[in-house]
Amino acid sequence: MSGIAKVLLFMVNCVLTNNFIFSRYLGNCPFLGVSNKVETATGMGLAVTFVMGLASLFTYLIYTYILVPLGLSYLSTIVFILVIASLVQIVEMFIKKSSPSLYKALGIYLPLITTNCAVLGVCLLNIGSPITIGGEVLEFNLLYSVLNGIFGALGFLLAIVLMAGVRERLETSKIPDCLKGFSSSLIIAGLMSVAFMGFAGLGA
Amino acid sequence: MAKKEKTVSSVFFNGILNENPTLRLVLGICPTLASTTSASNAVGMGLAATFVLVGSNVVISLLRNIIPDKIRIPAFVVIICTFVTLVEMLVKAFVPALYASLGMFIPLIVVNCIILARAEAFASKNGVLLSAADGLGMGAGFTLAITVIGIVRELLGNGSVFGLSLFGEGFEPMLLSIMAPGGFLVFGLVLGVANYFMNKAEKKKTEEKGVIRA
Amino acid sequence: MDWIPVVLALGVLGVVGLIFGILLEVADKKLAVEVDPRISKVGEALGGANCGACGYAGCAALAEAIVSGEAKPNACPAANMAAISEALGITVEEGEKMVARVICQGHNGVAKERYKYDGYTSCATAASMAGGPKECAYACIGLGDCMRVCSFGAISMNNGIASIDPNVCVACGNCEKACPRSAIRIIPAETKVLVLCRNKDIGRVARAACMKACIGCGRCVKECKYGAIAVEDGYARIDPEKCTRCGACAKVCPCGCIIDYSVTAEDKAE
Amino acid sequence: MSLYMSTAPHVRSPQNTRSLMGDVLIALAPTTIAGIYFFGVSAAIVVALATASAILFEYLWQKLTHKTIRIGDLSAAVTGLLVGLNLPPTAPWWLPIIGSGLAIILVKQLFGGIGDNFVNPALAARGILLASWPVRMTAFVLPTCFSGADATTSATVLAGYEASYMDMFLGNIPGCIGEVCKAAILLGFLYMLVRGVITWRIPVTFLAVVFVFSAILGNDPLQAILCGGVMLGAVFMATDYTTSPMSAKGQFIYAAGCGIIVVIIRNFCNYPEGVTYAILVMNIVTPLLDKYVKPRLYGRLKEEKANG
Amino acid sequence: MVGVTMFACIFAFLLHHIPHHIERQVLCLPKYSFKGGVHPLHSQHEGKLPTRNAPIRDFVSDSVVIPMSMHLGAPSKPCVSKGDHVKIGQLIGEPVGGLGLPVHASISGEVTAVEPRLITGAGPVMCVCIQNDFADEWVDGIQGYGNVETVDPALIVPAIKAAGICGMGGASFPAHVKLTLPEGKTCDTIILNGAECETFLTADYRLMIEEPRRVVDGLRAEMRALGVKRGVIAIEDNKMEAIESMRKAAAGREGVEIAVLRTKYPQGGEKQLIHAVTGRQVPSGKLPIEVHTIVTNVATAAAIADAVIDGKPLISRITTVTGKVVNPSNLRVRIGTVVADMIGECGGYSEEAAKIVMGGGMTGVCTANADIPIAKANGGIVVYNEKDAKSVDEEPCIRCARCVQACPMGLDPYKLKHLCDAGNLEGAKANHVMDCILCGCCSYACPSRRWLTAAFKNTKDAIAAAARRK
Repeated sequence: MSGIAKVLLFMVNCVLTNNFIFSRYLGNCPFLGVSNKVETATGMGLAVTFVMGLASLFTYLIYTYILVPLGLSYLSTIVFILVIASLVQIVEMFIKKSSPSLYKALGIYLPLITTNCAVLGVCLLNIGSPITIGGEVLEFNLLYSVLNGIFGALGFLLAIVLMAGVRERLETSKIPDCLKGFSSSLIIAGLMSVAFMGFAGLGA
Repeated sequence: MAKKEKTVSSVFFNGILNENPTLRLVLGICPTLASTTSASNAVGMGLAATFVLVGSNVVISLLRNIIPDKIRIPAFVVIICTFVTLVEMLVKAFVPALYASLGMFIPLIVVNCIILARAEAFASKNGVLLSAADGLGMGAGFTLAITVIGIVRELLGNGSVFGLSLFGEGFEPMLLSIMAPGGFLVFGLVLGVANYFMNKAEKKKTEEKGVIRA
Repeated sequence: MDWIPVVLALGVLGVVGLIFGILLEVADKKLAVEVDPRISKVGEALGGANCGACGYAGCAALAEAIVSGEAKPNACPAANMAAISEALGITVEEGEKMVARVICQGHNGVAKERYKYDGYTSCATAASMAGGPKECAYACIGLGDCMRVCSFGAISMNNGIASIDPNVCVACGNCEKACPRSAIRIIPAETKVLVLCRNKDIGRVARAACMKACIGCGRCVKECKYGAIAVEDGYARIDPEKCTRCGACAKVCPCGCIIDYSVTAEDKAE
Repeated sequence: MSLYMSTAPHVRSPQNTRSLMGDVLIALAPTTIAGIYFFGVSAAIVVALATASAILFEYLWQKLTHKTIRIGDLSAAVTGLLVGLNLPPTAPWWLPIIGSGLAIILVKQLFGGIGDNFVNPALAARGILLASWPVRMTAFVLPTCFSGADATTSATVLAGYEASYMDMFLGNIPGCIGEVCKAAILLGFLYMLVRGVITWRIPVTFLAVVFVFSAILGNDPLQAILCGGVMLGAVFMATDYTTSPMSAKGQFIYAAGCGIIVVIIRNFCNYPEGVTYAILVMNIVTPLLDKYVKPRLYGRLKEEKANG
Repeated sequence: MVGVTMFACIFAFLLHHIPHHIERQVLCLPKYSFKGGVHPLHSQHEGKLPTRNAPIRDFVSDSVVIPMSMHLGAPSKPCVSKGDHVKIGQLIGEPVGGLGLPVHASISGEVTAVEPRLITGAGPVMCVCIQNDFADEWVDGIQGYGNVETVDPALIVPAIKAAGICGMGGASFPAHVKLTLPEGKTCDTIILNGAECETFLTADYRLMIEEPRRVVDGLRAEMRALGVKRGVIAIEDNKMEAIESMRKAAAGREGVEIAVLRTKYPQGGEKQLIHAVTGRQVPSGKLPIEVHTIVTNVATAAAIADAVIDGKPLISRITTVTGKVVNPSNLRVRIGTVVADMIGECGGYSEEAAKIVMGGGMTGVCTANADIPIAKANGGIVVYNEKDAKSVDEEPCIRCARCVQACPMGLDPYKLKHLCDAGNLEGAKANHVMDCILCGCCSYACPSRRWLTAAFKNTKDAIAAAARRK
């Protein structure tokens, strides 16, 4: 299989099959919390995409070139969380300075990303066990780590925007009182997850 | 409303009932979903999280007057992370089966909102004993809630509870329950049932109040 | 014991911590945005129904306005005043407790029906059609426009007219605005004796339209020892300043349109 | 004289919810009869159980939650019948009951009842059943046609069973009760078109896209639309009012999306058939289509066009 | 195989999306139409069968009640008092304000009352009641210009104004205001609306068959007043007799043409008519003059012809009385004739009346009793029995999209309904509720019997009221 085909399959796999929300259980807090309006959901999704791409890059580099040579891989969690927290801060600062309009759109979501377990999750996945793509076992390298971050986040974006669409639509529905809020959102997520099961095996 | 005196037991039971982190505050959704494929996994995750909660609450409570206000969040994260790494090593060494099934969700306890939320909302403002009680209560509440969800999922998806088969050979388990969508659905339904009873209790309370007022 | 890994670990953590510490410190200095912590505290103390009665776009907007001094601290009738006082560090006078009252008793069967309204459930629509479904042009139409705008669930429809639970009502005034007949008034909760009719027609016409209409007979005026009642525009009005809530007028009203809330069940709970 | 007064219009279309659902039931009748003809009494039992339990669940829920009883609008019957038609004839008795329960309670009533479900109840139920009891849900048999012969287990056409186009069209192939007889489904489609229950847009676009896209990927395009549940899905499930887009443009996009996903799942994913999942996924996209793909407003043409 | 299918798909898609004017030229479809719409009572010939062959019959009642507010704009001021004797055509109400219109006595006799009365609106309206002396005396000084082709164009609009003519199709907009071009606007087409797409009504149909010359004269008067070269009389294709009659009458008249429209409701809606005939769309919130077009009703044109040729004010109109009456008819009645009298003239009720609608089934307004008068814009009276009158309770929306497909304005009625019910004026405005023409198509099509149109009217009124307050 050619390299490009493999990369493409990997991307599709990240977005649809191994979707962070629907099959990996990562990033559920913002997924359920910031999904009541399509516009805010899009903003959150884009902010997450940006941070996850960067976080994947930096944590992979730090892990491979600092922690592993020094035999300190058990420090990965603590170092990663520091990297992510600071990255979020720095990104916030950078965007604020370079593009105020973008900051207005994304800024309020950035602090929330620190506790988005999808970000830490993708960093941990990148140093974890290899995955199967197109029938071949694939070790994570720098490229795949960054792609995993970006396309995993795009999968998150897809999920949260779809969720926001459904929730906006259900705003006027007569959901029983005890199910309003998180409860119905979880059931919606469950049914969406059922639908996404159809993509099982895509790209594997 | 008059401020009630906080006692160790009131703080402890507050975590289990009124402010149950999973069923009332709906925090820490990811570990709840990921670890409830079986009742024993849920208990394992609950205990691990409780350990981190108590540990971090105690340390943060001790250090609450030393940590500068501005960098308190990063400081809390580092403290929590230390305990998480400790738990990770312990689980890996002593319960490798649990480590295998929970995988990266043990390191992900770091970003479990419950822990940071309690550090921020309680431990940084209260004494060591109360903070420990709060951590224990919250941890117990979390453990209880996810164990319930775990039991439901395991029962439906495997016909067993804590690995004990309940229904015998003829039972055909509903596999979906222990798959990804099942987590969302069962959690959602359990949450709905909990809300139903809580709403009912609250209504009763206000009605009683009304009677007293009359 | 091999000390090297421990030193290494501490070293790496220390260096990483230091780097990020410095970075964060710089970021903090350069990008200091003061967010007033009082805003969220005030926000929590407000009603939280986003009813919009204060004139601001939701509770969050009002909280900001209160903290900036743009709005009065007691602008929200549903707020916990004590909590706002605490947050702002001042004593906020709790405004006089107001309540919305339906000035009509024209239940089904009491008020005469002009026609059978059979369309869209909306008082405004019904009111625009041939003078409304009840003969009395001042009557509550009873199709629930007020109920639908109430963010607090204080209003229910009871046998053809609205009924407002004074214990739940926060007097936001949304119902008053929604009523096409102006049959809802926001009045002080302390005003207990009320003439529940605004029919300006002469007695004969009013009586024909509704059994509980004020016919302007003036018996209450004579009965009142304090001179608090006068008949103007065809119906009796009670001056709350002079009224002593003795309830004598309510007893003599031939049409039963004066109500003394201090003896009715719903307010007794207070 | 006391007259009624209401707001305009004073003329209402003869179609109401009950008549529309009744028409769908009539349109489903040939399919149901064909299914029972091919698979015998067991199929009849499955379909009857599913329909009856759906109506019962709806009634019980509305009774217990003190809501208006709406089983009279027949929507529960349609849902139940579709659940039944989407099961294999060998399904044990509890499968249709659980399926109808999930469809009515979990998917429909928990979100507020008719009109408020965001995915098709019958399909969501089938999706859940398929994931939960994969073996039961794919235990297909060859048609017996009341011949008295024992049912022979067989794979479906998509999983390798060889059949002629005519057999596929008439339904003489293994599969779910309702999906085998394409002739009956088309008859139902025709009936619904004539009665104005649905428009042609979704079914025709759906099938056309499956046909074309399969051909592009080198599959037999005719077989692609004649085998599996594509036809049943396109005519009866994708056209579900509540979960399909409102505007004509949105409906074209929705149906095309369904078709593409079906072919992708068939060719590249683990499942041999993907109609259920394809329609479910597009159901989820529908709110966004409704939000962003709207009919063109009158009076908002470009200036030059308006004047020309 | 693949090719054939693809071709079929593309063809079907094109067929659906071809702009209508190309459709007309390329596919040689002769009939003009618009997007959306419904076919109410299609199986019953739009409910027009009982009266479509009933010739116009004159009816003069014993008394009339003439409301001072029969037009859009401020009510006129009564200028007679109780006990006065009036003659036909005598001014009894003086115009007030820019959109004001004069009101004339429609019969001769004694004024029995000048008092406010409840009609169909929210509050009472000042009415002048006259008892007929059957002398049929016209007021002095009625003098017309004789011929619409020779009259000085500058005199036409003042004559229309003096005759008190307002739009007689239902909107009751003062005709002279419509025929006065605003500063900087031009007009190249005048469309006469003879579509009569509304259910039950046949008044315009009979007018076009029996008195086509008045209609064409009125159109010519309008065209000459504004110097417009093109006048189009637009008629639906289920009214072949009217089309033939109008063709004959229009033969040889300068610039007058007949356009055949597809039978569909609301083909006679002003905006839909303009789009169907000219392919132009009136921009949102603007008047038809923005696209150089003026639309008037055929009945209005006939009244204009009377005013210009004979100098007669508007004192009578043709009204269809149908539904549950013994003898459904098209009556030429004096303005102010009471509904009960008209129903009596048609033989009374054939079943117990449960609802009386002024106007047609889709847009008419209900009356609380039969004692209210016919106004200038009332084209019909429909009597319903209990079975047809009673509405069904609203059911939940099943999102069947019928309202979206039916809406001739391209709105999302299902969504607007939610917003309107919740009282969300801002949201409704953002979803273009102000573009709604209240045609009733969505409510007609809704299988859940939801009150869509009523909710939109309510919201439009509320938004307009809020704008006025500001």
